[in-house]
Amino acid sequence: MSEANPGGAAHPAHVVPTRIYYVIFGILMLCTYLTVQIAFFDLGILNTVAALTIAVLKAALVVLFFMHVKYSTRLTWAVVIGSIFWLAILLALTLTDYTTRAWQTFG
Amino acid sequence: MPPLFPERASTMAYRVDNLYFFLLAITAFFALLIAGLIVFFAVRYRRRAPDAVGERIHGNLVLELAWTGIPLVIVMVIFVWSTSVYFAMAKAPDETLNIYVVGKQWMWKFQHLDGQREINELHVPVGRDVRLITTSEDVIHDFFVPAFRVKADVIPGRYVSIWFHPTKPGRYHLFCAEYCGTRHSGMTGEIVVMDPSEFQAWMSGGAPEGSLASTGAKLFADLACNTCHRPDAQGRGPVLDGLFGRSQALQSGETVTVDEAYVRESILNPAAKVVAGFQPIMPTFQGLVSEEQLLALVEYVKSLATQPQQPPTARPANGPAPGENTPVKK
Amino acid sequence: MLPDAVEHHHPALAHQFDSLEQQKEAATLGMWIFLVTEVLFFGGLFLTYTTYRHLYPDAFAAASHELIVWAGTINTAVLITSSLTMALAVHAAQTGNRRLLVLFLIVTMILGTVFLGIKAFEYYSEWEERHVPGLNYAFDPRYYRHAQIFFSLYFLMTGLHALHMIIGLGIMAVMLRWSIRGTITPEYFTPIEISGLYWHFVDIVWIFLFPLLYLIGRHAHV
Amino acid sequence: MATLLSPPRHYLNDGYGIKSWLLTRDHKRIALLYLASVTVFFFIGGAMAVLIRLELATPVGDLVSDETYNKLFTMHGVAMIFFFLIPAIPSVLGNFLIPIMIGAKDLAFPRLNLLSWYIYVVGGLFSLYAMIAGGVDTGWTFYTPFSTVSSTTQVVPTALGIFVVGFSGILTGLNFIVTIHRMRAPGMTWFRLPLFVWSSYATSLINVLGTPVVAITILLVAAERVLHFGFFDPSVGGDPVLFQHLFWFYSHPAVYIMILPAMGVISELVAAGCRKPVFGYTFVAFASLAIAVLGFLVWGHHMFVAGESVYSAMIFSVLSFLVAIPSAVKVFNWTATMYKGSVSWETPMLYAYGFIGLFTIGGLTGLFLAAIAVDVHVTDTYFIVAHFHYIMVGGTIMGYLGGLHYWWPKISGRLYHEGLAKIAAWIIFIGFNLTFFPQFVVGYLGMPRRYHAYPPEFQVLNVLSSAGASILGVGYLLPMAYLIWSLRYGRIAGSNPWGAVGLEWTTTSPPPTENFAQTPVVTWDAYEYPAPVETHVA
Repeated sequence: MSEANPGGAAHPAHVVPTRIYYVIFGILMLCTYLTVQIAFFDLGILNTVAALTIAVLKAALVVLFFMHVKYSTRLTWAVVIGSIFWLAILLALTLTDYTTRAWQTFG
Repeated sequence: MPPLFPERASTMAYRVDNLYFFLLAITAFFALLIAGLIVFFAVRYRRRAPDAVGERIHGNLVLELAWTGIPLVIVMVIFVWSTSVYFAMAKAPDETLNIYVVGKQWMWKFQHLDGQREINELHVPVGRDVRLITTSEDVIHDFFVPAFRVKADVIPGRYVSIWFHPTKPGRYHLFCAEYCGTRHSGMTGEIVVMDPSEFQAWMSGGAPEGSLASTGAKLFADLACNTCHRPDAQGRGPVLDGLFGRSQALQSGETVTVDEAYVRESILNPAAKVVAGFQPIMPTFQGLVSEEQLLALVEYVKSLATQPQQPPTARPANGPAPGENTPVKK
Repeated sequence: MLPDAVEHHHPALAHQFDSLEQQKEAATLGMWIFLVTEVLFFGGLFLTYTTYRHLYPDAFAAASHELIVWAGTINTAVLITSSLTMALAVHAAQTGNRRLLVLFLIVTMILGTVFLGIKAFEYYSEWEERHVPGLNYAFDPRYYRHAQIFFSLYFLMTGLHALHMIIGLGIMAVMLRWSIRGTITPEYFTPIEISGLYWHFVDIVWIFLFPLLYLIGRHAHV
Repeated sequence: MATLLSPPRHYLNDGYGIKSWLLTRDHKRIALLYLASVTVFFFIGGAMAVLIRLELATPVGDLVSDETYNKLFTMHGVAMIFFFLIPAIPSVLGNFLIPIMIGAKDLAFPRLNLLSWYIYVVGGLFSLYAMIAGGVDTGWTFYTPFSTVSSTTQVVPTALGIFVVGFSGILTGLNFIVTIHRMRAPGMTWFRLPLFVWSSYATSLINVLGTPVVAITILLVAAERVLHFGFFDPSVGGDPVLFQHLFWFYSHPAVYIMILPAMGVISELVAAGCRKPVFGYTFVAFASLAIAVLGFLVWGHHMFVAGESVYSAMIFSVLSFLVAIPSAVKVFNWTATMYKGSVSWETPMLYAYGFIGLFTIGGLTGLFLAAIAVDVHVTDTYFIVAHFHYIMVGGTIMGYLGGLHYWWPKISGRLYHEGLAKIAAWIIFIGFNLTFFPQFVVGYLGMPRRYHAYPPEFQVLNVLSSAGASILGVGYLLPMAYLIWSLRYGRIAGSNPWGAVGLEWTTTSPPPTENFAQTPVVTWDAYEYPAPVETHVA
């Protein structure tokens, strides 16, 4: 945003109707209940997958609606996606070491 | 005149050095090219008038693509070459002379299978593949023999194996290359590479208390391991005879190959990988056995693997296992 | 927005900015970048958790079984509600409804305090059950040492999260004072929005902490 | 120059007394505060380096005990890396120049800027306390389980010092990113930004994304020493290699935090030295960003021998080769800029040409370390010490000194003595090469790092290196001398002594507190020589 527009009609900060907040709140509470119930069934690896998917969904809702990222500038999107990407680098590349440590070498 | 290049005393040394010379050539070429161009341009286009201005050249796409593409190709060539050499380094050959190494704050302890123990000095025969199974008693050390171009961190709580094939008899420096405390620079030693005949003579000097596996057998009895691990499968623990090297199904459904690391982990942390069909009732021996004793037990379990199947004979509950276990080279 | 003349020497406009709009976007971008550092700060702990859970799954399941799951669930609900009230506070600030703004800020702070209360209760009960490494740690001998890593991680992660919650409450107190004093107006509500971003971030960290710490051992037949 | 009725009002005489400095919010004054504190730590680290080189002149450890030697190289590492190399160029030159270069009155958050200096000072005090109270002997890498279980020295105070100074870097990075995004003058589009601003932006990205991870890692080390949690203690089941993953995730990008600002300075110096646009401006700009991003994917090459799995090592090796490409692109573009330029031999440009040559050697020896087979032999030897000193001393410090000389007229309004400066530059160049080139040779011979005593056959190369170190030490004292001398006796500098293009050369030297009489409107491209006439404000 190179041209600072002093005093001009700044683009109005988006006012989110409160109805949306309550809907999101409802979904989040539902997800919490869901993730706790699922945890009591023995689904093996699926338990972790389910818990993480629900957590990611809840986090996404909070970021998009409560933190207004849905109505924000592309720069804010870039910052959010950037932080997720860098966290993924840290986790993924380190796990390449731990998951392949048991593999036998060849050649 | 001081030496300017390290000795080459192992098969790997030649392959590493060839790659090193190739990299040296590339570095020399580009360094001289850039330095030469800078000096030439600085002299040829030196500023002659105080307000002289350079020609307005913004860039050239072809040049940019060239000096992105060419370095990319060069580095990929280096990558493929170095990874192939590395894979040869990483994979120990199957038939090796095994020696156990324990790094301890500021000394190296070596343990031959026939019972000889050495400190800060290791005798090995020339012309044979030697595999060192290393661990540390305290902090991270690093087993580094420049002449063999071999280096590996010695990590507490884990077995790391290093292998080399000495090609030239002589005495070579051994350094600890990972900072490990006050006398880190004193934690050095020597690898003595001898002719096979001399090596046999030196080995037959022998150790008083017999082979490592026999020490392990005594320890196996002293710690009453045999009350649960019995050869006749009536014990509460799995049968250890013929177990080493095989893949074993676990309680949690995975399978694991029984190697030195698995035996060590099952002694120190029995509940981690329980064998299928057995209860995790074995107590931990963490802190009760030293690293050397662990090596002896691991070697004993290995020696059981090549033991002909024992006919089930009634034995007093905690008597020593029958017969002397002669160590057989794996 | 304000006419040009008034805007230029609006009390809240810092000298280095040309307009309130530019100042608001700078402050928001600054907070988002700070949240990136927080994501990576907690990221180091999540990596430690992931690695050790990969290495010692059974010990982690056994240790997680000892945590009080209903306390964790209620805390999650409490934090999500506080996120709602925080969002409503930002909405109230935008629409200039000062009474509602003050009300929602107070409710948010109360919910935050309730969260810390439940957390304190949990810590006390874990201390009673002797699960605190370094103090009075004792556990089933089969997983004694690896469970110690789980409990250390549990106390470190939830402790760091609680510390961020306490800082959040401090920020909310300042926001409450500014709201009552009237510095927050529909033209200048950036501080409230930024505090909201921070609060929602602390809620998101808990959204991941809860399943990863509390729910991995529930069905276990250990 | 018009006769001056009253001395011109500028940021230096815009308030006197301790309070006007210690409570200033002017980015230029904060830059000078940083300049003073960063120089203090440079000479602390430098003194330890001289002691280390003196000790290593003899194979037997006879100057200091091994305990003291271990503390010397640890504190040399900590002081130089965390308190000089990482903050130096961004906090001194970046703080001073970025607002002026983009036409802003100040950084986005001036109070945060002053806070980050105070955080730096607090971090520094922690580390100084640790040095005085007995020192720390874990190496600047704090490898576990030595740092958490075995070491009995001041690990926790040093760890807290590094934890605190990390936040100074984070806040400065945050400030720069927001300023460059939100406060550019009208007409200053992204592709009209000076390349120093691009590289400072990339550095700030790394600062913001990497430093938090080392903060939590250092916190874990301190927590483990105090509370015995057992994260990295093998007897409890912890994995020491996990510490190395967490540590190097930050510490490799940290080496790009150290070199990228110097690259930005060199782009400015080469452009001004040759008075022509930098060859391939967009490629050099995006190379900075590429280094910042790729820099985060390569940390595993520090752990090839540390028990990392073979396949993970292979992945990190190929990524480490890729990260070399953007640096190569930058070097080729700098060299190409000199073609058909009006190449000046003034001191800052000498530092720039020295930088390009030495950085090429430093960068190419990095390829030896990315190649796993050669790295197995050379890691943890003096080959590595030589490699990173070629980048840190041959690169970052050369760039820092070049930048300091180039912008000194703008910072102080005075010109330094050109002859003395040239001599100092040559002494530093020669001393540097004599110190660190022999270390490549003794490194491949197998002399390990951090050794207090070494086999006699390495002595000749070590004596050469120690001789070089004494020349380098003298070389570094000279600039401090004649720069301070120039404050009093140097000739008055005009607003554009080098005839360069850039917003900082359009305002007076030293600039007024609000940088420009009125916010400039930028209509010209980045390095459009000859400098547009109207910018020559007398």
